[in-house]
Amino acid sequence: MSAKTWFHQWGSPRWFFEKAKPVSTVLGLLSLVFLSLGIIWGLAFAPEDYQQGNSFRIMYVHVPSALLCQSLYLFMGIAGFIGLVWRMKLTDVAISAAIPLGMMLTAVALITGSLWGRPTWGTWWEWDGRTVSTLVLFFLYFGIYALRQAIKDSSTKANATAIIAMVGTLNIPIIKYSVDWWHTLHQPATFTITEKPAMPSEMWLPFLVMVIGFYCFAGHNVISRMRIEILRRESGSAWVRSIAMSGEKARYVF
Amino acid sequence: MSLGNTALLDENITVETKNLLCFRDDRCLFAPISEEVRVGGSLEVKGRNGSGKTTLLRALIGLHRQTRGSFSISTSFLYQGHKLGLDESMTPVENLVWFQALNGRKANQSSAFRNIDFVGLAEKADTPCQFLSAGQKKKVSIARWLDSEKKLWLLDEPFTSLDTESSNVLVSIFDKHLVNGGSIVYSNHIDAVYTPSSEVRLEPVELEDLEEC
Amino acid sequence: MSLGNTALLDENITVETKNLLCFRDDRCLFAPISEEVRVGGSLEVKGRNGSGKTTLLRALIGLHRQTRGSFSISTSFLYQGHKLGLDESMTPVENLVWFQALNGRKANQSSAFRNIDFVGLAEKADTPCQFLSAGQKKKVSIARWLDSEKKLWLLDEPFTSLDTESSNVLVSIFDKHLVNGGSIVYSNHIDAVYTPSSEVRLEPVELEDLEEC
Amino acid sequence: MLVRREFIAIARNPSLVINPLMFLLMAVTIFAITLKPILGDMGRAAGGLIWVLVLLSSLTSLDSLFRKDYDNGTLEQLLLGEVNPFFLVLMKCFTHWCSSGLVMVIVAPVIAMSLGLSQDLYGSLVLCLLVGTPAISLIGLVGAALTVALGRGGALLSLLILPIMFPVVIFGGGSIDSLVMSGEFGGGLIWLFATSMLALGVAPIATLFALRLSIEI
Amino acid sequence: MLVRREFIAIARNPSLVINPLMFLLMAVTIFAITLKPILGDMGRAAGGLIWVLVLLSSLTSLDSLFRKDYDNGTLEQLLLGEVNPFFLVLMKCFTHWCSSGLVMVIVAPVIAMSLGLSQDLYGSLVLCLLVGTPAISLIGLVGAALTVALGRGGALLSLLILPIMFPVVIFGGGSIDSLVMSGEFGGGLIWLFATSMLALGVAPIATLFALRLSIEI
Amino acid sequence: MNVKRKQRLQVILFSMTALAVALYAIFTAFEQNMNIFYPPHEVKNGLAPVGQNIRVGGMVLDGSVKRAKSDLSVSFILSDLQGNDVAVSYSGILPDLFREGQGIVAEGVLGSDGAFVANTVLAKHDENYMPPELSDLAIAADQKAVGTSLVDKSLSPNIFGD
Ligand code: HEM
Ligand SMILES: Nc1ncnc2c1ncn2[C@@H]1O[C@H](COP(=O)(O)OP(=O)(O)OP(=O)(O)O)[C@@H](O)[C@H]1O
Ligand SMILES: Nc1ncnc2c1ncn2[C@@H]1O[C@H](COP(=O)(O)OP(=O)(O)OP(=O)(O)O)[C@@H](O)[C@H]1O
Ligand SMILES: [Mg+2]
Ligand SMILES: [Mg+2]
Repeated sequence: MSAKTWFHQWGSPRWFFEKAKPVSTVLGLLSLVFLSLGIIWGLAFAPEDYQQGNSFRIMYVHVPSALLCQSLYLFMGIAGFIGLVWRMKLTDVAISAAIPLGMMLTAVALITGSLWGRPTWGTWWEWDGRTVSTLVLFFLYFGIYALRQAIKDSSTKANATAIIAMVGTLNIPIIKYSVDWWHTLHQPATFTITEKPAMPSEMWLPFLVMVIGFYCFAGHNVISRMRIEILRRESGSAWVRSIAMSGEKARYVF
Repeated sequence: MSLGNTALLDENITVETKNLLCFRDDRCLFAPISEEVRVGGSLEVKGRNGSGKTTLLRALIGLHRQTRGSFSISTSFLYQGHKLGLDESMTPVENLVWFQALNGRKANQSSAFRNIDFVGLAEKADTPCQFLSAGQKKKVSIARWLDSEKKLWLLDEPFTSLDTESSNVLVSIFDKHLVNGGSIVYSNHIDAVYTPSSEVRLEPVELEDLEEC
Repeated sequence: MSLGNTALLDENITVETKNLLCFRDDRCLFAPISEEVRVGGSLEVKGRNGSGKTTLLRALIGLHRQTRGSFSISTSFLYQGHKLGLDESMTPVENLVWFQALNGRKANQSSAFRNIDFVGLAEKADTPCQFLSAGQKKKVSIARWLDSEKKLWLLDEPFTSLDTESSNVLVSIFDKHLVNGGSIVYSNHIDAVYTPSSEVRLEPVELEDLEEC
Repeated sequence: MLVRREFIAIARNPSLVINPLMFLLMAVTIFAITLKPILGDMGRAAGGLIWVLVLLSSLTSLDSLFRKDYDNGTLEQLLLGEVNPFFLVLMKCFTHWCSSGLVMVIVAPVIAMSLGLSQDLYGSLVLCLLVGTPAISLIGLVGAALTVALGRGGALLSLLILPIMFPVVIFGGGSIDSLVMSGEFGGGLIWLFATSMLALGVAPIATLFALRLSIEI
Repeated sequence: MLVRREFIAIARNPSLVINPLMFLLMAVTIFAITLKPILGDMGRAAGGLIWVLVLLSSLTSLDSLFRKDYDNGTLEQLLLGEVNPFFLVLMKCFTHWCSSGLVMVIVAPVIAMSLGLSQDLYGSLVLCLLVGTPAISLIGLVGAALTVALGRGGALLSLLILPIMFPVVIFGGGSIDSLVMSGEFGGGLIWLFATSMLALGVAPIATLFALRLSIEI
Repeated sequence: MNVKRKQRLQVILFSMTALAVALYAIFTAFEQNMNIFYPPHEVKNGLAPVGQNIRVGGMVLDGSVKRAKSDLSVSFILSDLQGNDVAVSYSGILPDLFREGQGIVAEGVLGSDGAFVANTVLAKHDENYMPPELSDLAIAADQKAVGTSLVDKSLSPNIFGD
């Protein structure tokens, strides 16, 4: 297959709808395995922290959701860029699937962070660099969400979202830097790609499992909701109608 | 400047559509349109309210993208929609001068005044547009076309709210533009106000017909 | 409700003007108007763009005060100017219901829908007005008059931007209103779209004539 | 019906309330993050901040309040209708207040919390806002009507109107401030109330006058 | 000529400039009154305050920036004209900046005085504002263009752009702060400049896109 | 056709120039130190401004915490465990995690005598996690490194998230 035709496939919702089904299933199963393994391991078997005791276990939810909500925004920005430049319908479907999940995960990061902040920092909320940039991320998500609510026409909606998501994505590193400049309370990175984590393996292994589980879950969630969205948008087209007629709706969708 | 999704072969054709369809919210507005407008020709777009005249004109200049079929425009054009595009706080002369500047010409007060005089608004030339009557505002927008170098005019209901005398002035403006090698596509409801060289009626389309095209 | 600067003697007369003059910036717009409209009668106001039709209508309902001469209105009235007075973010039905409430009637969704259906907009009844075409918006404003209890209608260019079919619907609406004991004063540019029981042409007035009155 | 219409609009479209709410939260965040490192305990800044935000959120919507109705001809219909236009003006004022003052009243506890205000003060804070914010909407309405009516001249007149808001904002800020300091309003609250009532007596009539002017031009 | 039109428009509708200006002055007064007693010398707070106020006051005029042009059809003509619409967007941005950023630059010394900033800093303060405020107008333009066709109030607009404007306020406030503390900008000024340039590179294109979107609805 | 292309070229040139300038500015900016955060050795060496609100971060030196009997005042020594100490006094409620050997950030004013009067004390968990039984060993072995890492990392912001 030439590069061009390969690229063109992505313009076809139907192609995606069919090809993505097994991917979504596999991701779903993987996330189930990883998440349950990680939760049990992290909550029951990983040792306590020498300072924080059990409260550090919040990390197993807090950090993956904080990582993921940023990744999802980045994902939206990239999808928006592709959508604007190559005028692809699929990218907006992807964005529309990513927004609620991203917003929810940002909220989870904020809430678990502030739950964690109570025992460690002695306060629910602190105007710290990382907390503020997460809060701003939440505002960014909400802005896009509100914009989409306000627009009726679907192609306008797609383009408007893409524009603001792109501008927002460019801004994220600057937001992070600007707040870090002023406020540093949140701990520095425990996990970096270049160095070995500053925590023993009994602690970080379950954590790694959780992170992978979260990413698999996000992949599964985004893809399956994309597929449903495709069905909704293409409901007038022949191929969707034929699925609806065939009486095999369930098999196709799930 | 050229617009559209196909190239034109014949130099004399300024607008051409082939089986053009326009959609709004996935609804096809009218049966396929295949028309061509030649240099010196005019096309009247007719149809009921909501039949898609405005949409068609906007599709031709690229302001409405949900189309199927092919169309192309080969020259520079001027578009005047339902909204007149006048700044109400500025006078007619100021509006004209601004329009000249916008279209890359040197601002020229005296030609602006001449055009305003031509449509019969000389005495209102320095009154802010918000103090003009409905028809007078329309005339200001007409005055803007007069010394335009654009070859193709796309006008949405140019005759509404004009009185009979002004309609006749507009007809003479049309004729002059066509004689000078221009062409015009315009929508219209009022009968017998102008005789175009061709006309097209936008007819609603049934769902079954839609499947074919 | 009654308006104007003299009382009316004859019960059957709904609008009466005697040597009415309207001024804008101390300039007299038209030669004195002396007309009367009776129950069941209609008056068409004609005249060039800027001759003062809109001003005359607004003077009659007290929205333009620089007048000379006398005029009076003896019944409740409804006015529709160039601007339609629709809330673009609301649907036609919502606009109608709002208009009902504004005029002291009970909100009635079903009659609102019926009126919208009558002017042929049933399928757009729940689309926000900003997504309607120019003529469709006009039709929404027409639908608002339908179940109004106002006896006298003062309409500024009701026929502009309507297609032929809709114009005919409007004509039938006019006729029905007149038969029901209403009366109508309206301005118009388009020839032969409706035959009023009387008409008046606003003629520009010379400076010398102005001195007299 | 006319008032209900406004509420139906809000119910059907919750973003009408949620968006201003989020906006306020965001403004507070910006404020907190810029001033926190300097002020340390920000409770004292609360009074000023809250009233500046009220002022801002009412100014942003003020300009378009009558402009849209004027441009599309709704204003004519409003003033020619059967319903007493005076009440329509009151209603307009009420809806404007709902989208600025009321939203602020709702967010005030959150703001207070994030600025570290003590919890017992929330009630008084809300009371203070409830009493004072109507004056801002009322006075603002006059300015908006004048600008619509008189164009350029109106803008200059609203230059005169805006300073009339001054006392409100200052009493308002002052009373929250003394609330934070001493737990009591001092005389601020009664002054706020007096201003609101004064505005209620004068502003709607003035607005009505200005609106009639605007459609008679 | 095209630029002149914008200034004619401002001259004929001075409320475009007056409202933000009045807002600024009122806001400063209220802050001065409520914060003065606590801080004594408010110099430290000046940086944050000035930037928060610039941001908020430019919001007041942003909503109506394209609204009028959109409603009366001028926007269509602008985008269809011969002049590169990109430059028209830049021009719009310039006039918006003139009516918010520039006004702020002019008023800044007055504000600085009332907040008790030392006089030698005025020059640097003005420089800092000159470098940073364009970013606010540029980013604001994107939001204004995106929301012009939606007929929603200013809340949606602010919701969209405030989080994006965050860094400007922080860098801006920070650099005035370090100016007050140490008489030097630290890296703040260069960061402000970088943000403005980044905005200049991205925002006009985004605005142009958004405007086209708006008239294609 | 030509017009459109020319316009597009203008747009791209303009924006690219702006972006290039922005990039250059960002690289320049990275060279500047803009923190109001000072590690103990800078305070010690007189690099931190006197009489202004700054932050000092470090470890609470073991055995240095002295609490007043009557009120909430407390004083302790903030150190980078490399011989640079700052005496801190504070009055107020300390965070739960405040303990000797813990990393904290204190916000306040440096007096001309070199004493730091804090108005806020924030406990700062460092990036090291370990089970309790390991911690005794690790602290003994690693305390030096831990102290410096805390200080250094908070000094060098990393825009791409750490
Ligand atoms: C509301 C408060 C909080 C918010 C919004 C928040 C936000 C975040 C974010 C956005 C990240 C991801 C950073 C990245 O990009 O890698 C993160 C990571 C992390 N957070 Fe929080 N946080 C909060 C409170 C806390 C607290 C109280 C603790 C415990 C002391 C904590 C411990 C961590 C840890 C261990 C990581 C992983 C660091 C890494 O290796 O990257 N967080 N947090
Ligand atoms: N608000 C105003 N202020 C001052 N003069 C005005 C105003 N509106 C209209 N005029 C002037 O008054 C005259 C009459 O205007 P009017 O709107 O009554 O005309 P009209 O007969 O309705 O015209 P049209 O057919 O164009 O609607 C015109 O010369 C116009 O320029
Ligand atoms: N912005 C819009 N969004 C969605 N639908 C629209 C929009 N504008 C118009 N429509 C719908 O598209 C159809 C065609 O509208 P259009 O404005 O092209 O009609 P038209 O022929 O110009 O009518 P008129 O004679 O009334 O001007 C109408 O049914 C209308 O309701
Ligand atoms: Mg039309
Ligand atoms: Mg008229």
